[in-house]
Amino acid sequence: MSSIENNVQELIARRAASELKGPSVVNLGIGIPTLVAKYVEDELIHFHTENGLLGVTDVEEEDPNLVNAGKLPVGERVGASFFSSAESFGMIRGGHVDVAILGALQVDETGRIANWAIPGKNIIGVGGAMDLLVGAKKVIVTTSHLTRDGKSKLMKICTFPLTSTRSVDMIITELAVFSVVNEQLILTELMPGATLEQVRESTEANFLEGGFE
Amino acid sequence: MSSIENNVQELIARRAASELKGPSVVNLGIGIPTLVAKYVEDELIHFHTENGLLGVTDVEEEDPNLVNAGKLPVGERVGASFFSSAESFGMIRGGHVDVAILGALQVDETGRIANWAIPGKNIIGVGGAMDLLVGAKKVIVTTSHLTRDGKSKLMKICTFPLTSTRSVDMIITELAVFSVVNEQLILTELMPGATLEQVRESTEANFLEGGFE
Amino acid sequence: MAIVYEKVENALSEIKSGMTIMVGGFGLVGAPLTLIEGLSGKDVDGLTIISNNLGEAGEGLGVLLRQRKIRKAIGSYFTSNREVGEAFQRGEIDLQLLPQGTLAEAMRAGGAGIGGFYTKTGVGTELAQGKGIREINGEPYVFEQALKADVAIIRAHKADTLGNLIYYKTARNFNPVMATAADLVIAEVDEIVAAGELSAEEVVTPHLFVDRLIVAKKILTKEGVIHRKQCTRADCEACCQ
Amino acid sequence: MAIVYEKVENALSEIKSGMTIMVGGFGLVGAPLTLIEGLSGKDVDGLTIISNNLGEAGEGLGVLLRQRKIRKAIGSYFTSNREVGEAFQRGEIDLQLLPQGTLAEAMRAGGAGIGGFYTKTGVGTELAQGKGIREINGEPYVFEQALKADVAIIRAHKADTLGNLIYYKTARNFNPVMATAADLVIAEVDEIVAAGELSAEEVVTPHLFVDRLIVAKKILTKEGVIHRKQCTRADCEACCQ
Repeated sequence: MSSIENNVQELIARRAASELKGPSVVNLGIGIPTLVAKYVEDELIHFHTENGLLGVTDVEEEDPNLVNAGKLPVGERVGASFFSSAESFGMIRGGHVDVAILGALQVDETGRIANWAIPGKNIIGVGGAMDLLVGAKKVIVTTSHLTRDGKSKLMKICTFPLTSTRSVDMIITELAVFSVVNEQLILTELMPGATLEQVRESTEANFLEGGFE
Repeated sequence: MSSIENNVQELIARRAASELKGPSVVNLGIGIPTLVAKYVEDELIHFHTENGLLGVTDVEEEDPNLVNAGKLPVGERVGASFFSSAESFGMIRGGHVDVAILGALQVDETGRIANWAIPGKNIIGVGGAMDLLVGAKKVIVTTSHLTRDGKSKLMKICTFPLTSTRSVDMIITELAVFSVVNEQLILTELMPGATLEQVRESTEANFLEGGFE
Repeated sequence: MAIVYEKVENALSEIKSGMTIMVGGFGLVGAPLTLIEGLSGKDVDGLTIISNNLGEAGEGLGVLLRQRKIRKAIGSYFTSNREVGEAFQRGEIDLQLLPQGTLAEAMRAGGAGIGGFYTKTGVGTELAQGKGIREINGEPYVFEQALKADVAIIRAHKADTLGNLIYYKTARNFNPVMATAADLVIAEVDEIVAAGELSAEEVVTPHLFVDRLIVAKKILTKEGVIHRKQCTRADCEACCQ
Repeated sequence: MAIVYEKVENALSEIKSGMTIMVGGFGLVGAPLTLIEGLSGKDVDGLTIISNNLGEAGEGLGVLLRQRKIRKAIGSYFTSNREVGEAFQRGEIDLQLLPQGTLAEAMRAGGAGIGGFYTKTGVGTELAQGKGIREINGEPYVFEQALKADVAIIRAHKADTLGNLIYYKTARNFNPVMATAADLVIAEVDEIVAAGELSAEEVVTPHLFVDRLIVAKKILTKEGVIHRKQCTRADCEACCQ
C-alpha cells in the first residue's frame, strides 16, 4: 500500500473515531474500520469482535488464539468476556451492539451498501457483514471516495449485490462526511483539504448539501 | 400419604431404576420418578434436571439455591455442570437426554399420555412435560395403575388433554410393566404379587400379552 | 455497561404502568426478590409479567398478584401459586401458558434477533392450537413467536463494576436469557466486584446486556426469605477488630 | 459422557464417505488440527463439511480440499482459502454460503431441537433467494433451516474425564455450538483433567454433548502450526529433576 493510501485510511479512521461516544459497544469491520480503535481514548467504549470477544484492545503479547474478525492478533482489556459465535451473533442481531463501522465497495444514493460480492467473481464469502448491517443500532461506513480506477464509490445504484436493504447512518470518506436521513445522502462536512467542487465531481450519487460551511 | 401408597410408589420406582443402564443421561419428573434416583448405583448414570443441572445427586447440605424441577433440595456430584433454562431445554428437545421418567394422569392404548391438565379445572401449568416427551430418546412412565376412585389409568382413549402425540416406550405400575411397540401396549411383566387376572380387570386399554411368564 | 444503584426505587425508576416485564427465577429460586419488593411499593398496574411462575401465594410475584398490578402473565407453571388460578377464575388476570422449553427459547429468540422458530414441543396438543404447523424434513413443527420485554429484572450471584454477571447453581435458570431480551435490564446481585475479578472465560452474561445493578437486600435462605442485615459502619468496625 | 482415545485414527473410526461433518474453528484459530490431519489420512471422500471456512491454502481443511475429499461445503467465508474458489470454478465442489450469524444460529437450532427459524439477516439479498419470507410484527424475516451433522470434530482447551469442556479465548468460536449439533462429537483438547477439576459453573459444554476425546498433537502457535513434542518418560524425568 502506498503511503498516500495509508494516510487517507488513517484520516478516515480518525474521523470515524471522533463519532464514538461512551458508554457504547462498537464492532469494527476489516480494513479501515480496524484502524479506528487506535484513535479512541474513551474507556467507556468497548470493542466487540464477532468471533467471540467483548473488550478488544491493543495486542500486548501476541497469542495465536486471541484474534479479531480479521484474524489479526489483539489483546483483551480488563473486564473482557469470551463467548461462542452463536452468542456473539445473538448480540449483533439482537440489537446489543451500538455501532458497527464497516467498509464498502459501493454505496447507493439511499445509503445502502454493497460490500461482500463482485459479479463475475466467485461469490464465496460473506462473513458477518449482513448480520452487522441488520443488527447494529448505528452503522458508519468508512471507505475511500473513489475506486482505484477513479470511479465514484457513491453511486446512484449499486451494481454489486447489496449487503442489506437497510441504509447506513453515516458515510466517511477522505473527502467528505455524509449523513443518511430518510434514505437520502446529506453532505454534512468536508474533510480537511477537500472542496465542495471536488466532492460534487467525485460523487455519482445525488446528495443534499447540509448547512455545514 | 398412607404407607401403602408409599410402598406402591417405592415398588414402582425401584422397578424403573432397574431399566436404567449407564452411560446415560436421565431426567426424572416430579412424584414417583424423583424416587427412582435412590435405587440407582451405577455412577455412569447422570441425572439431569431441567432447571439447569447435569449431575443431580442426594442432598448433603441443604442449599436453597440448589434444587430440582420439583423445587426440592438436591446435591451436585463431582463433574456436574450448571446452565440456563434455554440451554437445558436445548438439551432436552435436541435429543441429548437418553431417558425421561415421567408420571401420568392417563395413558391411552397407543401409549400416549395425559399428565398436565384436567378438564374443568383451570389449565395453568405445563412445565417441562411436553418438551421431555418430544425430546427424550426413551420415555418411561411410572404411575399407579388405578385412580384414587379405582378407575383404570390405562384407558382406551385419554379424556384429559394429551401431553404429546408421541407414544411413550414403557409403562410401569404396581401391577405390571408394559412395553409400547408400534403404538400398541404389550404386557411384558407382572409386578411382584400381581396376577394376570388382576391386570386384565384393572386395565381398560387393550393390550397384547407378551410371552413373559 | 451497568450503573450501580444504591436505592431500589431509583433502579426501578423507568417502570411504568402497562409495561411488559420479564422476571427471573424458578419459583423463588433465582428470583430478584429485592426488585420484586421494590416493584410492589411502586404505583404501577396493568403489567404483563413474563416469568416461569408467579411466585408462591403471597411470596415473590405472588405479592404483585394480590396487589392486582398484573394484567397478564406469560409463563409455564402457574400451578405453584394457587391464587393465580383463583384470580384467573375471577377474570382478574389473563394467562398465556407455554411449555417451559418454549418459554425459554422464545426469550432467547427475542434477545438474539430471531423473530420466531419452529419447535416439535406441543405439536398436536391444546397449547399448539392456532399457532401454525410446518413440516421440516417430514416432521411437524409448531411456530412460536419470539418474546421481548420493556424491562427485565433478574438475579445473579456476582457482578463486576462493568456489569458482567455470573450466577449461582440452579439460581441461574431463566436469568441469563432474560438479560438478553429486554430494553432495560436490572440485575440484583449478592456482590459487586472490581472489573477484572471475574475471569473473561467464566462470565455468563457479558456487560453489554446489563444496564443497572443493585445489591440484594432480600434473599432466599433455608429458613425462607429474609432481609439481609444492613451493615453499618459500627458493624464493620466491630467486625474488623 | 466421553471416552478418551489415544490414537486419532481410532477416534475417527466412525467417519465414512458421504458423511456430513462439522469442523470447528475460525480459520485455523480453534480448528481441531490433529483430527483434521487424521481425517486427511483416512480413505474417505464425498464429505459435506460445515465450517466457517475451509482453512487456508494447504492448511487445516485446505488439505482435505486438495485431496478432493470434500464434495460440498457449507460456511460463511471461503475467501480465506483462494483454492476454494478455484475448485468451485472447476466444478469440483458445491458451496452453500450463509451469513456467519445464520450459520452459527442454524447449528444452534439443530442442536436444540429447533427445526428452523426466522432471521432479519439477509432479507432482500441474494442469499435469501428462494428461502421464504414471513412478516413478524410488521417486519420481514427470512426462514432458515436448522443444520445437523453426522459427526462434529471440535477443539477445546480442557476436558475433564467425563467430557465436560472449557475453551480458550477466541478459539471458542463455533466449537460449543457444533458440540450440540452432531450425532457423534469428537473433541481435541490441550489437557484432560480429573472430573471435579473444572468448576460446575464454568463448564461451557456439559459432558452429555461429548462422545470422544483426544489430546491435541498438532497445535497453532505464533510460529504457525507445529507438532507438539511428544513427551517420553525420559523427558519427564529430565524435566522433574
